[in-house]
Amino acid sequence: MIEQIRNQARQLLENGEVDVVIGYAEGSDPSRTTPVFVRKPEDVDRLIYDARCINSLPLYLNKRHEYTKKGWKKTGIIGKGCDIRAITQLIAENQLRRDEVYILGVPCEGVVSHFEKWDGSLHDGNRASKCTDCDVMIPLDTDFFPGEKPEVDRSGPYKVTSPKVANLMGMENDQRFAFWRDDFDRCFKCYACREVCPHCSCNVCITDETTPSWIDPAAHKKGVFSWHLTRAMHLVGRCTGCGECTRACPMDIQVDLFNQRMKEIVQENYGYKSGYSLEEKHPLITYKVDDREDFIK
Amino acid sequence: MGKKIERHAFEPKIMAFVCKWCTYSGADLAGTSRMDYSPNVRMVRLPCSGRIDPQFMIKAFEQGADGVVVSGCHPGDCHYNEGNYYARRRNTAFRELMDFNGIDIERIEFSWISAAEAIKWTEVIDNFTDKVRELGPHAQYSDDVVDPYAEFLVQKDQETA
Amino acid sequence: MRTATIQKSDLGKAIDLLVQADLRVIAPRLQPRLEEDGPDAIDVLTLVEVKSGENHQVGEGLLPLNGVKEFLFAKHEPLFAYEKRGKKIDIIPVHHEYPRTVIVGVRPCDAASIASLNAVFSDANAGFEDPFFTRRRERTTIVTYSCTAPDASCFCTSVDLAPDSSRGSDLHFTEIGGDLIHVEVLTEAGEAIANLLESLLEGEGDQQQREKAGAAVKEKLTRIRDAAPIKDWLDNLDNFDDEMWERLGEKCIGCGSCTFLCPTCHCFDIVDENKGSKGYRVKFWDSCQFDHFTLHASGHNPRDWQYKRYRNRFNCKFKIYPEKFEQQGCVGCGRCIRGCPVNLDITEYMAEVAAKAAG
Amino acid sequence: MAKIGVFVCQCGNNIARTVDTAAVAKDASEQNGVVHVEDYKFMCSAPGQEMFKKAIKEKGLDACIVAACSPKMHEATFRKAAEAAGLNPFKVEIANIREQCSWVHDDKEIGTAKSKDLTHMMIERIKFNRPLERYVMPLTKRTLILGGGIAGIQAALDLANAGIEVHIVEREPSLGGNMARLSETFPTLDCSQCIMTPKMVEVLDHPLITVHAYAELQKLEGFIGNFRATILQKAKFVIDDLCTGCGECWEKCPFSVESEFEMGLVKRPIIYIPFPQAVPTVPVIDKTECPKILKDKCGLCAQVCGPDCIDFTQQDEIKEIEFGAVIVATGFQLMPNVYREYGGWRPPHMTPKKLTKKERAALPRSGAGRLVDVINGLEFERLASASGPTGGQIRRPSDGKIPETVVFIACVGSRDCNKGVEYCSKICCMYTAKHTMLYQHSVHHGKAYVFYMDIRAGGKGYEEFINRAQNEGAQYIRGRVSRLSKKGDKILVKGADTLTGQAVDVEADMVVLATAMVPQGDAEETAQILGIGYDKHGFYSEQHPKLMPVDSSTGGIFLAGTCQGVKDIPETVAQASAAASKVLALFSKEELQRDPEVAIVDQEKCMNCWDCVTVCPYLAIDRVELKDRNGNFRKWAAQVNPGLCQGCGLCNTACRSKSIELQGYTNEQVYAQITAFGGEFV
Repeated sequence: MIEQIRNQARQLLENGEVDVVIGYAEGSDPSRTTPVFVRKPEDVDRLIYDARCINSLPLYLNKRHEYTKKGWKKTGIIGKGCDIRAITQLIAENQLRRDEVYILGVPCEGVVSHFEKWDGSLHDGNRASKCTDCDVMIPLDTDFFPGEKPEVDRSGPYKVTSPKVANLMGMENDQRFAFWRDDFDRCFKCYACREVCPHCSCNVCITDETTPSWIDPAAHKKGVFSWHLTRAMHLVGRCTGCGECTRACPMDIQVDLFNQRMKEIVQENYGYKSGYSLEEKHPLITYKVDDREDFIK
Repeated sequence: MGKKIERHAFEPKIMAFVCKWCTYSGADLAGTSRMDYSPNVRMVRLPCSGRIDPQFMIKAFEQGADGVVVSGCHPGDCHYNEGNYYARRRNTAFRELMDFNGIDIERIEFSWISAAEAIKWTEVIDNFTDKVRELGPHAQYSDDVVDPYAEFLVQKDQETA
Repeated sequence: MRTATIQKSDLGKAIDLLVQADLRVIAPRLQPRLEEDGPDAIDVLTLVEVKSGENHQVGEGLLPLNGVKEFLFAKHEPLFAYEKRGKKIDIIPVHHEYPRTVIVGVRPCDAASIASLNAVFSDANAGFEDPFFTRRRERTTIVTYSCTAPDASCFCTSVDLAPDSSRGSDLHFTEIGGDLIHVEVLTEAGEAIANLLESLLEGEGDQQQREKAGAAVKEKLTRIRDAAPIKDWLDNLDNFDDEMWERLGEKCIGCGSCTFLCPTCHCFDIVDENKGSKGYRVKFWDSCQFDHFTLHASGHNPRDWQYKRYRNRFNCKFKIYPEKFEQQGCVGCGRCIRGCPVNLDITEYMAEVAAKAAG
Repeated sequence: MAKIGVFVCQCGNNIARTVDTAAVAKDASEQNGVVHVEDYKFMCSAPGQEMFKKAIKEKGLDACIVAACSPKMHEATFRKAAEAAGLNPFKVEIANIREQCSWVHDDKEIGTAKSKDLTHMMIERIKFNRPLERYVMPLTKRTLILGGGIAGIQAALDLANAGIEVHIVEREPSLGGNMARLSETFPTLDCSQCIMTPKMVEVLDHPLITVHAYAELQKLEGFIGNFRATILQKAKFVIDDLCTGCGECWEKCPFSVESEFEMGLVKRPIIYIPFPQAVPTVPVIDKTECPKILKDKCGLCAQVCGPDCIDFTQQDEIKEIEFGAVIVATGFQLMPNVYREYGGWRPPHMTPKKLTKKERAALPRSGAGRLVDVINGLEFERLASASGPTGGQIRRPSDGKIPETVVFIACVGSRDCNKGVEYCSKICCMYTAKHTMLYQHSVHHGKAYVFYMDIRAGGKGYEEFINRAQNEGAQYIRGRVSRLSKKGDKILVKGADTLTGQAVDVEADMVVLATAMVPQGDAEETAQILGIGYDKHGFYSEQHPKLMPVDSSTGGIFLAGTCQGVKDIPETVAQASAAASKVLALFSKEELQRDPEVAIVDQEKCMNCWDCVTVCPYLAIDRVELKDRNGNFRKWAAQVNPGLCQGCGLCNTACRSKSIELQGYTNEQVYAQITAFGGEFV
């Protein structure tokens, strides 16, 4: 499979159809992989693909990041199904044009949840929970796909696959608050969760604003809570569930649980799944007259 | 003019974000009709419930509010046609988010109050104040980490003493 | 000063003794992942305040996520409060507490980092003293615990340290086989702690055995780089625009994890948290990896690309630090390697520079 | 440093009774930035306002808080006073300590504490109030009216008589619209043509009205006061200025096609005027049918034309005209295709011809049959009209026989969730009653049956009219018709009388359906050209159902007549006049002043996700390209058109990067207000 991808990438680079191919390469130690920018046809052999390829590469297509400054006209990118959903969402949010990107889709069998858990193979103990009920293992929108692309039924609802979400919802309010308080105690506001997110595309993040400072910049309790609530709120209906925020968190706070819960809410109330359509607008900027209002007096 | 308001040991601080066309006018009508309601509420007048940003509510809680009221025109009555529909969606999401965070969503009250519903306004405020009074102070933001600000106030008192 | 031994099984009792002596005891705590939380959850090892020696994890695991940095150089620190009334502005000092603290189970790299921080915040040579840091440092005792099982990301030997270095420690524990721990008292503060533990200490430690144990662990390190030629290479200004900076650094996403995790990174920002006419001025951690770190008011940014920001970090560790403080800025703990979401590896830079320096 | 003045009003005893105003003023004077306080009995009185102005001038205040009654009462008063004293009016805020404090609380301690707090919040807020200037925009005092039916005509005459230049765009060759088709109108039975024609002529002769007949609106750009319309003038192949309307050409034209105006009941020539009273009386050539244009054969009309005004080389013409306001009066149609549901078939012509194979195939299948004599209301109007195909004699379409029995069916397609539309078509009860009368006036021995669901006759003289119809012999049967079928040369109407619970069969010579009124077939496309909202049926949405019934969702575009919802003629005329008066109000100033409390964009921060564009109910946000100094594309950004923005702030909330701000309610202002909250609660 990877040979076909490499050949296609080589061809694209030789034809000058793309300026660069973003993919995965072996990392600095055997359990890790690293994003790689392949610019020369002879370098395509560095490209690899296996269950260690966790990173969500569309991050590099986000305008906030620097690819546009490099003058790349067209970027080839190797994408797992979930990453391609992120690309779709980026295009839908006008952060990218479809003709600026050449998508090399890969058939995916799931990835490990953390590099540390890689023991040579992928199994239930280390497969990321986002992969357990994935309907885009055969990706949706690709320009190249090795082999035949089978038809997949993607009409099903979004399911929250992290057991932690259900576990938290089963708790009392206070316990849930205590859980988050303990986790957030560790937060030192490095904003890795923001930087690693393919959908955080603001030129100036709300938390970097000083007038007014909606989010206190210091890492005290108020500052941390309001940051995480705001981040989750800004991603309602937009998050495509790569889980990178949790993986990137240097203090191992599971911030993507918020996003998963919100995806569940959005699916339940508005039937919306992000990253499947270029046209559909996310649920906070649309409405139906008969939306849920059971909580309103 | 009515009852003498009974004061309790704990009086909740309630912040209200309201639309100027419906709820604010409804509250004005309560005044013109000399209705009596709980004095614990402070209002921020906004053009539309659709202008109410979740950020406002987060900040209000940080600022020591024990409860937050969000209110606008009834569906279909929005001065801007659709602002309250967006408000409804945004608040659905925000409440669920707060709930998942373990923050007590009983402390956020969302209501539709028209410019004619002065009685409803007084009822919403009175009932909500009672509810929050029963829930007690919103301590989730300051229970274990000392609020440096509160600390400084204490110190100031000592200085003056 | 003096040496002794202690039984490993007595560490819990040791912590209890310290707690009983009204000390704030910071020790590693492991929060193991729960099976029912699914495969995404992972074990979390952090340094936290403990109230008893029960189920202690001193000497267990490798490195806690947080270094000792945050106990000396707080994540956020209110400097003072203010209130504007009429035309007057009142400045009100904020009350800080500086409890006597002992941090137990610190790894040698973290302990060494304190020396680096000290150089910035309280070294007389620097001409400036951070009162918060200095007072905390004075009241904090570091009890180091030598490493037994370094992992693939550890590279302390490449920066003149070792799994059993004592730099920055007050009291040093090293496992010397069996249930026995070699105790080395290094400072007076360490002596004070040792006195508290007197009932658990026995005889004199065997220095040879300790060195042997240390050397054995050193063997296990796999990531070995040559840091010696780096400074000279960096001093050559031509290399400032070397192609390797962009090649290696272009994948960096500027998340700042490395700087926040780094036990020696010490940059901070100061803002006024303004609430109406009152508020307080607060100091908190910042990172050179953020684009607005060097953003000028004019809109110009001298470090306009992410790779330049990482170049700064590398220069800070291996050029600026040695120049200013005559010590290495990196302690080889490997946190930045483990924590990097895109596998940007500082040792790759080290290797590349060494290779370039060698021609 | 701000120089804020705080003016606490006692409102006689209204505020002072439960609020210690002196304490509030003293507390305010200690606040940061406050340099002047007043505590006065009646701030809104003339001396109070003088005091206010004097303080602004003498103390050089740059912002003022008036702690008094609701801003709804006196915000405008104090802002005006501030303006007179040289202070920007948007640097004045009201702290509402009467309606929301003194009047609702009894306890003086509580009232005072709350008033202090409300005043604090405003003091902090006003530090971030920016001085705003009203937007002044040019105003083109010319109105575009879309549609030349009764609504368009009425609005045009009202405006033109008030001295406003008007352009009417009508897509048919003549003005008149649907009303020109009607025979007589309820409830007075006056002749529609007789009241319509003089108005049409008046429009044509009015020096301030330009009629673009046989033209369509292609594009509308711009915003209130400054629209730019692109009008497509379809080629008439007849030179307007030369034509005398003598009629030689259309009388000589050897070809004919179905007449649209006559609902296909008769044919018309290919060079034609839609109906004899057409205004303007200039014929047009139907280029889709004319053999001269299609195949260069014939050309007879050009030969007979005296003034030589036929020009076969004429091309469609594009006109660009600027307008300040638009009135949309595009009218309605009757629900098409409803015949089929009732087994009817629309005849191509009065006299049935032999059907082609194709036409036969298009017929409804068995049972329903070819019920030529099932017609709709407008067709009946033509049959009853003195100027119609039968000269006012009611004859059925199939064989021209005078029908002895006519069944009228009400609610065809309306109030029908399954096959039609949910709403009540409102005018059908009345026109069906009128039809029974017209029929019985024409055919004295004829029998009229009406199948109805309910009679809805809410209007002046309407109920009386229904009674009159019933008294004149129309038999009303409450019930639905289940089936129409052919029986000999008659139509068997199977229905039910739900009042007696019996089945009713009527053998009718003709059936008239009271078909529902629906929007024009292209109503939605028109709405998109105009940029206005419409409901699920295609009726244009008014800005507010109660308070702004003639404003569309877009500023400067007004609605008149049935394009907005079902209406009868008086209502249509009333709305047309209302729309005209709205335009007059808009045009009463020399230039357009817009409230500055609109959104503005920080274009550098904007990350062009266009969420604001999606949520804006007024289409007030444009996507613009930013260029660098050399004119090269730099980035996209949103831009608010202050002419369209109504200041709702939805964009503000939708914007994650907070790069769009509603002036007057900025994030800074609200933030200051929130952070000032939290004083002592007694």
